[in-house]
Parts: sequence; C-alpha cells; structure tokens
Amino acid sequence: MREIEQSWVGGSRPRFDTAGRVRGMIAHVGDQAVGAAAHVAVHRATQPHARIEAVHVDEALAMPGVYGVVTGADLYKQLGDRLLTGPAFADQPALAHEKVRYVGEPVAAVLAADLATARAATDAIWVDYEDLPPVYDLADALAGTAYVHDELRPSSVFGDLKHLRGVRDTNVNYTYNLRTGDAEAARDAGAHTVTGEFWAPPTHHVPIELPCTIAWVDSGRLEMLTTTQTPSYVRQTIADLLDLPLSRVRVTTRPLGGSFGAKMYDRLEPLAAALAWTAGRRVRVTATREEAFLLTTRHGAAVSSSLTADAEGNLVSSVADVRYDTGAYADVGPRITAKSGMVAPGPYRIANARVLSRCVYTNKPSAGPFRGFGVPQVTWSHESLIDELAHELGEDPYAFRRRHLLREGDEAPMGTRMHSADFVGCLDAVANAIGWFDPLDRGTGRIRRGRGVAVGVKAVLTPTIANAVLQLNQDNSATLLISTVDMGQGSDTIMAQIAADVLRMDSRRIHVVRADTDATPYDTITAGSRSTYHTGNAVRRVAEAMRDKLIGLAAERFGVPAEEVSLTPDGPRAGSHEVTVAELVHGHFGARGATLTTEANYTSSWTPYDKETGRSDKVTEHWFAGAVGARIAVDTATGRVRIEHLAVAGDVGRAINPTLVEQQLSGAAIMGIGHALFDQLVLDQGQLINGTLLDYQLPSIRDLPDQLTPIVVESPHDDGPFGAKGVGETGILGVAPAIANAVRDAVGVRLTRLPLTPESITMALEENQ
Amino acid sequence: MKLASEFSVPAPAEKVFSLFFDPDTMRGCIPGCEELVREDEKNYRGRLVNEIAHVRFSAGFSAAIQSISDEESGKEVTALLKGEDRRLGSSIKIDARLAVRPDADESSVIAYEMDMALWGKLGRLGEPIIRRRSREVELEFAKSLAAACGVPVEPAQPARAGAPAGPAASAAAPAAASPPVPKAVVAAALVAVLALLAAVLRRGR
Amino acid sequence: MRRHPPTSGTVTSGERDATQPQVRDQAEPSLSNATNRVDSGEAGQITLTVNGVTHHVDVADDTLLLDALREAVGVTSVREGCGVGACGACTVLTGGTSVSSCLALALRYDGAEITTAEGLDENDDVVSSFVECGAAQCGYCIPGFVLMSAELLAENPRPSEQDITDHLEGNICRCGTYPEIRRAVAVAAERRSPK
Amino acid sequence: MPRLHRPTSLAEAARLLSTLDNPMVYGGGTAIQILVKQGILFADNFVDLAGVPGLRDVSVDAGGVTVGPMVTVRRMETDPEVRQVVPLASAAYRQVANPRVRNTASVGGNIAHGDYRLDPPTALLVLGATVRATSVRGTRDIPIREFFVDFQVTALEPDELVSGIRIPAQPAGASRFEKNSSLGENDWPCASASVLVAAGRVQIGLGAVAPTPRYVTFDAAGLDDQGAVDAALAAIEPALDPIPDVRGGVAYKRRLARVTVEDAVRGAWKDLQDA
Repeated sequence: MREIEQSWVGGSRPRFDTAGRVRGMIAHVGDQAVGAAAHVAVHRATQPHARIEAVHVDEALAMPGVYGVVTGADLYKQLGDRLLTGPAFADQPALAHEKVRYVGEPVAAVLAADLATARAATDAIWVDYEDLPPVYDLADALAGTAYVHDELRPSSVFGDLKHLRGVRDTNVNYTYNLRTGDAEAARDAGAHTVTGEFWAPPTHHVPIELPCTIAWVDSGRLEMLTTTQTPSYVRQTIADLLDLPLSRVRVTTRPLGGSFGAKMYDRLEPLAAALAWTAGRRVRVTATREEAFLLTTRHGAAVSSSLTADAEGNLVSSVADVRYDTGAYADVGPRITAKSGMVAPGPYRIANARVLSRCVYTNKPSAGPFRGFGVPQVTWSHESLIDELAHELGEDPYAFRRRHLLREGDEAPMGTRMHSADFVGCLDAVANAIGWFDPLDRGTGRIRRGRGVAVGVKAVLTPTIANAVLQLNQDNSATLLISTVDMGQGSDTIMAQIAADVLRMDSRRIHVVRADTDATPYDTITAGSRSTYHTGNAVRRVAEAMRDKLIGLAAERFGVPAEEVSLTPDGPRAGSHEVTVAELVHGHFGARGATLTTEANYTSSWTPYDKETGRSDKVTEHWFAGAVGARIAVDTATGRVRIEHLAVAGDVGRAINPTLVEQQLSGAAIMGIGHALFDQLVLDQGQLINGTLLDYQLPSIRDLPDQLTPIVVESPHDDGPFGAKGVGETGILGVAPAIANAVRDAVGVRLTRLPLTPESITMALEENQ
Repeated sequence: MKLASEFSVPAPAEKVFSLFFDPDTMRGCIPGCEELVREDEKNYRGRLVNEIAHVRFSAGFSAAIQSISDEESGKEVTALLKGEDRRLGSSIKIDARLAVRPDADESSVIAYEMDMALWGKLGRLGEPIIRRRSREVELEFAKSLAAACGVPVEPAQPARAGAPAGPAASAAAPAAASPPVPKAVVAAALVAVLALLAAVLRRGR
Repeated sequence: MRRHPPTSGTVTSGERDATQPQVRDQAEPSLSNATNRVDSGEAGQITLTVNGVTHHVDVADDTLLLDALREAVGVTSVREGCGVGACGACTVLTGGTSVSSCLALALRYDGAEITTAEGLDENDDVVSSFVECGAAQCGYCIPGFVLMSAELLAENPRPSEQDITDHLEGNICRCGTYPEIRRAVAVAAERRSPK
Repeated sequence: MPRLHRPTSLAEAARLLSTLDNPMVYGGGTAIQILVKQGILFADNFVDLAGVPGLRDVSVDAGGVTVGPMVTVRRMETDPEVRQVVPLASAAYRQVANPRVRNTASVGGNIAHGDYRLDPPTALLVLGATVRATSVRGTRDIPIREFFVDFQVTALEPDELVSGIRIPAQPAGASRFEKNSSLGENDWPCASASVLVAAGRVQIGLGAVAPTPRYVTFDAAGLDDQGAVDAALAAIEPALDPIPDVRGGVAYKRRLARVTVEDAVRGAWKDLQDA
C-alpha cells in the first residue's frame, strides 16, 4: 500500500498528534490560559435528604480574597425554574434549591481570587437543615415511603416523557416494558428454568483528566470552554438556563483526557454559566478527584431474571425485572432503562420475553451514561443465566450459545431485525483464541483453571443528527468542521481518514477543528459509539460533495462531461487532461488561499417502541455485537482470579483504522476487568467511602491478563461509511460474565454479584463444601 | 453502618441507673463531653470536643428519645442522635437502641445496637477507623463507669462490636429488682451513644 | 488548603539537594549557607531549573511543586489526576528521580533540576518508541509513563517484562494502553542498548 | 496548611517540637500531604526535617544497618549493602506503594505514621530493630516490638521525632516477605508477613491483619515444613484481630493472613533446605 493509502480507510495510521500527546504538549481545557478569573469552589451537603432552612455565608464572605458567595436560592431568584436542568427530567439544580438530595450535593459556590482561598471559604459556610427520610437504596425507593422528588418534571429534550409530567408519590421516574409472547406461561411450561438475583454495583469512569469549565460573558454572549463530550447539548442547556438565543451562547472544547461518559450532559457547565452570567465575570470551575466522583456515576443495577428451555433445549422464555439506581437526579437514566432493558434477554432467539425495566431515584450521587450505557449490567445477568442453563442441560456453554444466537435477518425479542451483527463470528473468534476446543490443564490442589465465554449486544444511540462542513484549501489541504469530541478514541483521525479516502488525498493534510458551537455544526452527541457511523456518514457525504464540486470544476476546465473526470491523488484527470487541485482552485477563484466549502448532514431514524409491548421494527439504526472469552486460574486459598488469556471480539462493520479499533477493544476489556474483579463505588447510608484513588480500585499494569487478544470482526453495514460502525463500548459488554463463567467452570460456584472479589469467591467455595 | 455490642458493669442495675442520673459522673465517663443539657422530657442537647492526635472535633449535638419500653424482662429505649461539626464539614446521625438488664452477681448488662450514618469529610474516612475506635471508647466508657461504681474491674469483653445487629439482647434477661425511672434509662442511652459519637470522632494520625 | 498570613517564620533558601534522595552520602552543601534566610511564612522565591531553563518562582509554604510548575513555569505535561500520588499523571523527574509533584512542597525543590516530558527530545528513545507503538490514546497520563520509563531505563537498561510492570505499577492509564506502553518500553530499551 | 518550619539541626528540630503548638514532623511528606488534602489534619505547625544534616545517612557495619529517618524507602530497596546485611527488610521496603512514592517516602515517616498496613514494620519486628527517638529531653531507644502501640498510635511522645533506626544484621537462615492484596494487584495489602527462620526459631511479623503490626515467634526445633506451618498458624492465631473494611471482612482477612503466613513459612523452609 502506498503511504497515502495507509492514511485512508483501512489504514492503521497513527492518531493525530501522537508525538504531542506523548510529550504532553497538547493543551487540554485546564491548560488554557484563563487570565484574571474568579476561581470557584463549592460547599457540599452533609445530609442525604434534607430541607435547606438557611445557608450561612457571612464568615466566608468576610474572608480576604472572597469575591462572593452564591446559593441555590440566589440563582433561583434570577433564573426561576430554569435553574433545573437535565436531559430527561428538569430535576437538577446547579446549586441545591430548597432541598439537598445526596451527600456532597453542591449547596453554595464561593468565587475568590484564587482556588485555595475559595476552597478555604467553603469550610466557613454552614447550613441549617431539616432532615427528611433518606432513600438509600432500591428497596427503600420501591417501598415508596419517602420520595426523592415531590413530582416528576420531564425536560423538553425527550418528547416521549411528556406523559410523566406532574406524576407524584413515586421514586420510579421511568418504566420500560417488553412483552413478546407470553413469557410467564412459557416459563411455567418449560422443562428447564434457571433463575438469578444479579447485582452490578455503581462504578465510576475516572477519566484521568479532571473536569474543568471556564465561562465568561462577552458582549452579552455567554462563552464557555469546557471538558464536555456534548457541546451541542450544553449550548442548548445554557441557552435555556439563561433564556438566551442559541446564537448568544458559545461552547468550545479541547481534546479530552478521557471521559467514558463522565463528561456529558449537565456537569460543571450550568453552574459555571449561571455564575458567570449572574456575577458578570469570568469564572473557572474545576473539580478535585473527590468531587469528580460525585458528578456522575455508573448505575448500580439489580436484575431478577430467569431463562427457560424446553425439553429439546430450545430457549422458550426470558423474564427480567431490571432496576437501575439512578441516584438523586435522573440524568439520562430513563434512556438507559429503555435501551438496556430491551436487550435484557440477550442476543438470542427466544420466542417469549418479558422485561420490566425501571429507573429509580435514591438519595445518592446521580448516575448517568457510562461506556455500555447500562448494557453491561444486563449482560451480566443474561450471560450468567445462559451459561448456567447450559450447565444444567449438560451442554457445552459455547455450543449452546452458538445454537441460539441471532443471525443476520433474525428478529430480536424487541422486534428489530439483525443486520451487520455477527455474534456467531465473534463467539467463534474468542473461543478459538482462548483454546476452547483444546484440552485444559485444570490444575490440582490450590490452583484451578477454567474457561468462560460471553456475548453482548447493544443498540446504537438512535435517532441522532450529525453535520459536517468541509473547507478544501487551495494547497490541497483541508479543514473539517464537526462537533465530535476526540477524547482518546481517535475520532479526529478516523474522520480525516474517511474524508481523505473519498477525496484521494493524504488524511494527514486534513485538520479537524475542535468543537466550537460558533463554528462547527450541530451534532447530537459524542457518545454511545455513534460517531463513526453517524458523523462518519456526514463526513463521507461532505467529502463526496467536495469531490463532486472538484470534478465539476475540472470538467468545466477540461471541457469534458463530469462523468469522464476522476479524482486521483495527483488531482483530477480526464483522459490526457490533468490538473492539480491547487491549480484548479486557484484557477477558479483567481486568488491565492481561497477555499471551497461543502456541507452535509446525516440523520438516523427509528420507530419509537410501543408503550405497551416495548417493541419496534426499527428501534436502532444498527447493532453492536461482541464476545469475550476468558481462561483463568483461581487460587482457591486466597480466592484471587488470575486471567491467563482474555480475548475480546467486536463486529465493527469495517475497521476504518484497525489499530485504533483494536485499542478500543483492548482498552474496554481492561476497564471491564476492573468491573469484573474489584471496581466499585462503596456507599454507606449515602456516604461515598472510597472516593479517592487510594481506595477506589482501577486496573493497573499489574492487572493485565497474561495474554490479551483483541479481535476485529468485520460484517459490513449496508449504510455505514465504508460499511463501518463504532466500537467504543462493544469490548466491555461481556467481560464480567465471561470471567464469572470461567470461575464457574474452574471451581463450580456461580456468583451473581459483582465484583468477583477474592472474598466473595472464598465464601462461595466454603458454602459449596 | 451497624454496630452492636454489650458490656457488663459490676454494679446492680439500680446503682448504675442512679449514676446515669448524675450528670457529673456522666461527664467524667464520656470523653470530650463539655456540655449536656436536658431541654425537656425527651430532648437533650450538648457539645462534644475532642482533640486527639491530629484531628480536632467540636460538635454540637441533639438527642431525641423515640420510645421507651419498660417491660419486666428488661428496659429498652430508642433514641435519635444528631451531631454536626461545621468546621470539619461533617454530620452524624445515629439510630440507637439500648437495653439494660440486671445480671448475676449484683451486676448489670448494657447492650446496644446502633445504625450510624456519618456524612462529610469524616464519613469519607470509611468504616475501619470508626469500628476500631468505637470498640476502644466503649471499653473506656465501661471502665469509667465501673470505676464510678467503685468497682475498678475490667469490663466484660465486648467481643461483638462490629457484628450485625441482632434481636434485642435483653429478651431473655431476668426482671430487674425495681424498675428504673424512665429518665435514668434515657440518660443511659444517651451516654452510650455519646461514647460512640466520641469514638467515631477520635482519630489517631 | 488554607493560606496563612505573613509571620516571622524562617525559611532557608539555597538548599540544593534536599530533594535528591537517591544521592548517597550527600554533602548537603547548602547547610553552610544556613544563615542565608528569607523572612517569609507566606512566600519565598525558589529557583527551579526546568528542562534546562532556570526559573525564579514565588511560592508559599504550602505551594505544591505541581502548581508551581503549571502556573508559574507554564508546563502543561504535568497534570493533576488524583492529588494523592496514586495515578502518576503529575510525575516529574528531579535529578533523574521520579516524584509525584502533587504531594511535593515546592519549597523543598529549591535549586532542583527538573525534567518534564516536554523536556525530552522528540528523538529520545522513550518518546519515539511510545509514538511508534501507538502508546497513547487520550494521552493525558502518558507523559507520566514516559518519565517513569526514562527513570527505569536509566537504572536498568535491559528491563524484563516484570521489571517494566514493577516500575510502572503506580501509573494509571484509564484508556487501557498498558499493552502498547509495555511494548514501547521494551522497544526503547532495545533501541538504547541493543543486545 | 499549617506553618512550615525548616530547622537546620536536630537540636533545633527538637526544640521546635517542644515549643510549637500542635506540631507535626514533616518527613517524606507523602502521607501528610494526603491528610492535608482530606481536610482533617489537625496540626498547626510542620517541622520539616529536609534541612537537618545527617538524617539521610545509611551506615552499614558487621552488626547491622543504621538508617537516618529521612533515608528514602527506595534506597532501602536498592542499596546493595542494605540488601546484603538485612535482605528481609530490603524485600519489605521494596513492596511499599510504587517506585515514585518510594523515592519520596522516608524510613522514619513510614514507621511514625503507625499505619497497621505498612510492609516494612513486619520485617523490622522480625529483625528486632530499634527506633531512636530524640527530643529536648534527650535521646532514647525504643525496641520496635514496643513501638506500635495501637491503631495509628506509636510509642513516640508528641515532642519526639524518629532520629534513626538500627536494624541488626540478619542472622544466617532463611527469610521471606509475602503479601496479598484483595482488590487491585497494586492495592494496599490485605495481609502481609515477614518470616525469618534462623537459630532454631521462627519469627513472624504480620501486617494489615490487626490494628498494629504484630510479632510472634516460636521454637522451630525438630519441625519439618508442615510442622513449621502448623506451628506458625497456631502462633499467629491470637495475634489476628483484623479490622473489617472494603478490602475484606474479619473472616476473610483471617483466612488471608493464614495463607500469607503459610506461603512465607513454606518459602523460607524451602530456601533453608535448598541452601
């Protein structure tokens, strides 16, 4: 392959600016020179659920260097109900207003000359509370004796939640029902049923870059530089909050130092905007690591489920009761509840399925999006159950799955057909990689070995909108304007590869502009592994428009019909006619430095699911299919699991950049190892007790498997750009159940609660004796 | 977190209760109790100060009696305690149940169960320190109480600290010779809970 | 952290190597200079030589080296990730030795020779190996890994895979770039000391 | 933050500790900075030992190793002479946190912190180290086995600082340091043990399984490896008093302590046989 072709689709060119990243010379939000700004620190609630009677700020105000102290009541006076924001429910105030709903909720903000002063001043604030009955967990919440919110307030973002407006006396803010066939009857009539009570704990994303927002007012406009994955959403939120036209709000970003879902929707931005606007000055809001733990979390989820086979071993019924603990604020929990609830039966041919999936408020830090969007929690349940059912039937867990997996064209239990979702290919690949069909030295004495597999399915975020603007410079370089945020996944590189492939140019000559809502066009969101497909399609279209434009100009210049002109790396050609892009563009405009501009849109569509049955013939634009295989050794004395080989496969449609795809798969797998073995937020009566990196456990280089094999499976999607789909989440879905299934294989115990700590394994072994 | 334990005091129940009724004795027994005021039949408030190792704590607290059960088989009281240290940005809430029963050989047994919530900076320190300290202070309190009874004997081993709270420990206990006045029981509950509170907030470096 | 008003406290300046713990039997040359004191509980000026350039930096008693480097010197590769020395994003080398700058008082580093990732040449073996191995996703934590790797290879030119793991265990890459990082360190070692 | 004092002599440091309100010794500074950031540290004055001469010295003689309090943990791990004379201690120091923290953390601070989970005290207990404590009242030597009094409480008086540690040369025999974590591999230990088999005795130092590091010893005469393991498990039983936390409950920590000790004893026994 020529060097230029290495930079196109299918080429493993390095990320943009890898050299700059390695030496730390790429500036993130927190590195930007701010100039004189008020530094902001936040006083936080010391009650899980209480009415605010008074906030005492005088001592803080009197401290030298303190510019001001702002409370929720102050903001409410100016903003009214607009203070309450959120993607699903307008339930979260930037500063607690009237009530606090979790320990650590922001109650008052101090603006000061420097951060140390601001933080010191927050210690001088105190609050009089009248405590209210706390709702600590799902059981408390569903018992319904105390309510986190007096009534539900759907936001205007998701139109389908309107019917919930004003509903009172409940902690359940959303319910998704799936009814296909008669799952209960089929279960009762079935020959073999396995059941389980599964628990996946709350976890945290912990991107190493801490969140930071700088906001200022410029000529009556609110401008902001912030660590967000969702600049277009934030612009709308800020416009609503401050009651400004969208044209008077500007949100800009820089490359993020990781996110995984942590930096989206309403994080520091509403507070920063409200403070900058009401105080009329530049503010810089940043979070310590301990504070970052409180900004959003991954939903803890309980799943009570069963899976039934008939006498012939065919799957006949899947029943699941799924409860997502969304904490004090709904955030995007309702969407997670639906999108994940609908795949709770797993990627299997099952005639009868019943899912009740609920999103539940509690008095804890809010849970929101996290790599996998709620699906790992239900994958934990369905992949444990099917494994156990295979054991009960005396079948090989790999072969049993393979027999029942959905194939191309099959309709999943929620009514949507499969396309470009090669579950079988993924499962075969990981089974082969870990030597499923080879004899296994199972060990004797203390060390016992086992193998496990798991399959995952997830729908891409749908519907969404992506736009792209392309400027082709006269020197045959280009500037691509999109609002996708590169947070490590390499989207800038991939988008450039797509455009360059269409335009037959070197992708390294394409500059991707960082999201800036004044300049880059609307894009729904950078999340849910949607960008390669959605924004990629917009980029493909914008490049095709540019190609057509160049060909048109060349045809004019050559005096030939456009159909005779082709675009080559050396410029347009038609027979003996040739011209470089530079000559063509200069010739067209007669000016140096001129640019050609095109724009394009890509919007995906869906059929909303039926309220009663949860079914839809097109619930998603496309599916993600993945599988994980694990070979592990359990030290039965300590209970510790050692992963000898972890193979992770994902169907990506077509790999735009195979190296980046492999990194997404292996990176997700490593994150998944944490979720499987030790990663969890521990709360005691609403208080987070392991919210520092001394106690919160993240996988280090020591936790790597002895062997880690990412496997790219390509089953091209008819409508994907060059057949491609995203891959950011695929790798994480099945990691925990694959490892748990391997533990089951090794030592015969079925664990249903994550993480699989050595303590839980030894306790299960003891109970088994 | 839940804490449960019991310890015996080598004095008859009546004597223990009368000491409970004596604020001076109680102040001597509770580490760091600077102030203890009875506002009405059911409500108390006070202040605890501790300067131990490298954490200094100063908390106002209130205690409200929720219920008193004065049965033949034993005495039981439940109370709700709340405290706050503004400077440390920390709050505590304890749902406490306390039972007192006469024991053999002129002694009595105090059993307690606590459901304790600790929020804010101190809460972030997690459970181990609290569990460890609560046991220590319980021992200390039991010793002080024994000394106040004029019997400087090691108290019973409070080995169940940290065990999950079970049913009331007093269920099978023999009846008290003479029922103590409710207020005395209230004071006993308060004392035990305060000892716990002090326990929580003492922290070595 | 609270700031304190100026007091009559004393701070020695000109200490050169309180921060050079790896130097054996150090002569502590600055101690003869102990009378050279500035009267400053609030602030003092220290000298930091960062990537070969000398900076005079005003610091308070409680200024952390991390903040001095970011705010006064202007380096961006040294980053706060956890604030408690557990993630390694704030790693710097002082006299070739790795330090968590988020736990280090700037005053203690008066006179120190500090290297940050920006200070490494782009052709440096470690830097170029990381680039070639694709050992950066978001890249936020990578400068810390680069410096730890540079320290390792200076001490141990031919590390085993276990040596690499042992030395990098205190750095967190949340993107999960560990396999590429491990490969990059091995490549750098090979490049620097071919077998 | 408290005020920082930077004495330039041991005498000045001791004087500061005796006169300042709520003083605290600032050694390597790693643990202290964490407490400062947690916002709960109660100290008005820090006495920084970085400028005191002589506190970074390590001297090795036939009888053992004398270590200044500001010697880094990393040096104890890497110094060839230390490794030769007290290999068990060196092995334990090597397991502290990560290399970057070991570069800064000090030997004196490591023990003065009194954390029950730290690795080096297990080896110091076994080797019978002595802690030298200095104050304006003079200097005294505290046997390490009397040093760890309670949960984060040591035998140091408030005005005392650790001015040195003497570690006797490790006797001929065999030693092992083992530790197990229960969550991430590089997490704090959930159980650790130093074991020394020498001169007919087995000595064991235990970390993380009681409010303080614990020391037990027993006669090894006539024991085979299984006999030594059985004796060791019996000997440690009364010393185990784990604090339950997110890393494990009491039962699991006791179990892990037994496994850790068994592995260390077996390893040492094997080394002895192989020698």
